Amino acid sequence: MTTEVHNEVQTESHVHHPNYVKIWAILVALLVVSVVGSMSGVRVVILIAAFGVALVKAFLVAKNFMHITVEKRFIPYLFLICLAFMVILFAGVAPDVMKHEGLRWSNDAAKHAVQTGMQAAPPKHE
Amino acid sequence: MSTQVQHAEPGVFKKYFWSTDHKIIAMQYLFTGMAMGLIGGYLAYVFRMQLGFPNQSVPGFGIVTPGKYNAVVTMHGSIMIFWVAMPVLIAAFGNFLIPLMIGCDDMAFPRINRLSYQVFLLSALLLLSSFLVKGGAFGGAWTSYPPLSANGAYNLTPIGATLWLLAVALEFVAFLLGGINFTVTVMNSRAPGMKMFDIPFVIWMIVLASVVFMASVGPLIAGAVMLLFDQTMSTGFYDPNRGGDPLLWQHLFWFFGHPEVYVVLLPAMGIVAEIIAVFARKKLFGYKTILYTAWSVGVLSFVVWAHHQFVAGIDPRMANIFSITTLLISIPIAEMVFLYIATLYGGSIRLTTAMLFALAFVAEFMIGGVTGIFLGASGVDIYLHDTYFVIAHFHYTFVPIAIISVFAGIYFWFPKMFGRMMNETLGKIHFWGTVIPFNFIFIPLFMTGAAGDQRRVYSYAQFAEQARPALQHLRTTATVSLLVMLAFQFVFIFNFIWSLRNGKRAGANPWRSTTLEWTVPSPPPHGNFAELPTVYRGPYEYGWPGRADDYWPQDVPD
Amino acid sequence: MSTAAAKPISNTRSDTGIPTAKLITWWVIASEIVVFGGLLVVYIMHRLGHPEWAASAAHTNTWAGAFNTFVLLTSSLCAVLAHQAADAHDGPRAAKLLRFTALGGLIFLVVKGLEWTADIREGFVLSSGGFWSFYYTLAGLHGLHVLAGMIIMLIVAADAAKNQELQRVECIGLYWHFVDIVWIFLFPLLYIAR
Amino acid sequence: MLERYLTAASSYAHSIDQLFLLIAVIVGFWLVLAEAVFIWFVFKYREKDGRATRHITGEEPELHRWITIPHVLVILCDIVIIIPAIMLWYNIKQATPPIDRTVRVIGQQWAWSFQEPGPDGVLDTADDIRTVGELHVTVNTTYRFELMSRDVLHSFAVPAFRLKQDALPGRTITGWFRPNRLGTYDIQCTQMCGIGHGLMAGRVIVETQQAHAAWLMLNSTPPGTGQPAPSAPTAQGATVAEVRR
Repeated sequence: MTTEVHNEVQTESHVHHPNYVKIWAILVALLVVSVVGSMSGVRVVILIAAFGVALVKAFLVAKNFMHITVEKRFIPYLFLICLAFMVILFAGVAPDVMKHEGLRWSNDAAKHAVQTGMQAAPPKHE
Repeated sequence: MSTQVQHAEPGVFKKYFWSTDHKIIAMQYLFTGMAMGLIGGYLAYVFRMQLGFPNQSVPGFGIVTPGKYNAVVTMHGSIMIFWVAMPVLIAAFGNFLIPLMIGCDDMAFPRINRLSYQVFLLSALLLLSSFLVKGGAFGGAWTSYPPLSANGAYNLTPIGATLWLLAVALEFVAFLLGGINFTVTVMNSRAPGMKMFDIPFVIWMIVLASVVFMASVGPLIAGAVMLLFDQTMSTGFYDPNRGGDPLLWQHLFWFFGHPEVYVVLLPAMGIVAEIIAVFARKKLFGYKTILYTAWSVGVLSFVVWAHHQFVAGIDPRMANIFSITTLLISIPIAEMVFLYIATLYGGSIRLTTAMLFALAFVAEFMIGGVTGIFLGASGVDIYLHDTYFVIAHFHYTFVPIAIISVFAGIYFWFPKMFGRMMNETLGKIHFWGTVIPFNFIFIPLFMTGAAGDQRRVYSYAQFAEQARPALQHLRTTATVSLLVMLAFQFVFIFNFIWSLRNGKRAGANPWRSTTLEWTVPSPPPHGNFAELPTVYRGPYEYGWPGRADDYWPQDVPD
Repeated sequence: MSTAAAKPISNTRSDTGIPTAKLITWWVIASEIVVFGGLLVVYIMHRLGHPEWAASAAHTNTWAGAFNTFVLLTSSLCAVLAHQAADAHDGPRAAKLLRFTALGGLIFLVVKGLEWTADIREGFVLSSGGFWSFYYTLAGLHGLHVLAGMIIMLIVAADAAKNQELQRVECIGLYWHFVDIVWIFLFPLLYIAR
Repeated sequence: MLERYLTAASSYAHSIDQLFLLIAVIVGFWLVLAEAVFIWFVFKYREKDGRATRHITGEEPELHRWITIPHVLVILCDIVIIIPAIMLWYNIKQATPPIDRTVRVIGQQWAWSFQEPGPDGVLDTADDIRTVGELHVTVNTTYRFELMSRDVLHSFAVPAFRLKQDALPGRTITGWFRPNRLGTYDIQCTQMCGIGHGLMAGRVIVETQQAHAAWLMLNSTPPGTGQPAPSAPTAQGATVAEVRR
């Protein structure tokens, strides 16, 4: 029974392989794009080059190397739910930790750190 | 038990300590958990004595200094949650019941299962060792808030704090291994014919708990690494003067810590459901509805965490959101309890010891549930936060969960585990001797809490309002009740050991129950089933009209 | 864990249609998502709250990071090719490719080691400020996963060479791709954004 | 209801007690009802020979009604509770009434120290009055407090005022209270702060205008005297002051 299941699943999940080498080439090209983009001084370009490209790369790996799209539906959903919880965590924590001031409180120490830090070395791309 | 067996000759060692059999591993978890439970009870005895009879030498401990008091309360909390509730409710019952109830021979990954227990045992030993190190055990409360926990100069127990953190982290690893194993086993290894809604409720709950644990603990594992670096490598993750933020730990801790409450609640609910169904001879009232409410509890538990932090310095506007979600979660829980009560309707209730404990769980948990509303309502929580009202509230949930439901489960499955019945008379004595004093411990604490007694204080001599004799009488009452309750636990221990040898022999199915674990001999042989069963119907088919028996086992064809 | 002991029947069943080994791999990855996710969430909110960290971030060696990304992407390719070979029941080839993958991991760790030595020479250690604490913690946690992946991969390869436990080739591959994806996000977060 | 256990001595203490009472009534009703039905069932359906059990799935509409109706009622009760709860929270922790006077409250291991603006009513001036463990306030005066910590987490709690707010190192958290009853009341620390946690007590003395004025006159000395004794570890002690610069 077991072996049947194995074969059945595995064949079912790899009816036609994507050309892995081609995918790899695209990934490397994207890597180059992100590095080059980061060299350009423009903030927007850097952010897109950094994170936009990262998202695309992650998707390509997940789709073509992990075959997550041909896997049983609940696996990708499981991962999306985990990510959703991380978003909830961010939403709940950021108002206290990311911000340094709020209603009736102010994080003097953090403000102080930012202030002195910026004076010490003003970052290039700010 | 396992720890003693280690020293025996290799044969026994291999059988009882190195085994990959889920039943042996379940026993290892059960006995380790019970041993830790005794330690936790002893710690409770120590600090209750100090509170009831301040500054007198406690028999079996000595004078309770402020530092020792902090260590004792911290360890009591940590042990009872992480080393009693989790291993017994999830790991012990999960390991024992899952393969038997879903009709397969073992866990899907027996060696991972064994590893999980060994990591857990290591974590327990690590925690206990912290009592012996220089400076003593960690005393910064089971929540371990930095900067107190991060800086030895503040907590004065530098080694203890690090040992505590390592022990907790290892414990998380153990339950990740175990929980994932449980989940995979139930998803993949069920008996042919056992569909989603034919799975016994307790199995559902253990799996749901494992998943909730798995999804909530991650950020805290990361946070624990950060705290470890703060302690040992002088980083400043939680140090406000070095760009860190103490509030961050509180958020990470409670993002796990609140789901954790439901991680232990749900298996307890499951155990109680099984027992009520069997002894009321009734199908669970609205099996699917209970399941849906349990799922919604699991999901909602991820969006309520900051109600532990209303006055902790979070932005007050956030408190409103978490206050609403907190009262939302009361709805599915309330519905679950209603459904349990409704299950009794039209039944034929046999009040065995197991059933008494199961019913006591429902009755007592309701009190714990409703008192939670006071604390979820942000306005009132301003006053009640960190008072004994909170302590009484969560003990009215945790004692039913970790003590009462566990006793119910042990009395119920003891025949299956060891092939003999426990003594019912002693059982009933133990029941009344546990449940009545329990209420007399915590009802007085609701009152002292309402009077403003703050938590984690070794003596109220400094506080004129708290030093009133009236309140001291209440504290003494609670302490005396605790002594009574602890005394009656020896009845259980005696009953347990006595029944192992002299209990009435139990047949395969002494309770005339329907689920699969009762179709195998007691105790089940290695490999459980002579031939693996096939499932034809849901788990709670009692009182079918026009059948000779009032129960219809899952594996019997029509 | 690779000793081929008699497996329980529960291990060979597959009610979901996913082989047990693959299913547990998915669950492990899910649990890792929340570990790394939690740490990344925390890092991101600090980074947004502390613009001054950009100055420290400017010191990180983008080229080393980029090269390591390239190495991991390539090793991921080897891993997926190994999986392909395993599907074709070509154990030895799968084992060879897995060992290449592990080699990629080794190169990754060596580069990281050199990079860290340079950082530490410059005086940037774990405790020299918020950014560096996160830099070493994030990369270190990821590095541990790379190391663990390599070890398991070599064990799996040893079995695969004997055409045993071929289903494990895909599982360790999935894990490796996940570690790769984590790095795909760490690279811009630690090396590019400044 | 709470007054029975502890005097209420601030403007919002009474409304907290009222909300407590409201919740007690609502959940008390549900608790009694549920327990009553529960015990009644256990008694009524106890095992009797000759009475077989009934096969009920719980999906039957006429039975499931008995779950859905209380279910809806619970939702209503939750709403009835949550609205006043949030309104109360808003009034205490978000809205700020006109402030008459500002004091600074500083927690450290293991003492509360206070900075009173002195006769000129302005903080950080020469005539500030620094006290340890004793806060003097005037009755029927709205106080704004600035809460800080020198080392670890503390929690500034005055049970009689129904006031509680954690103090975090590196942060300044503000709040308000309006004492409306003369007397001396406890100040607690309700956040675990080390071995001295149980000793970290203080007093708030609510006194009349005249008494307070007299106290001001008596104690308004140039700063330096009456400084809170720094407690180990002092290393962090400086930072709060430093951050304030």
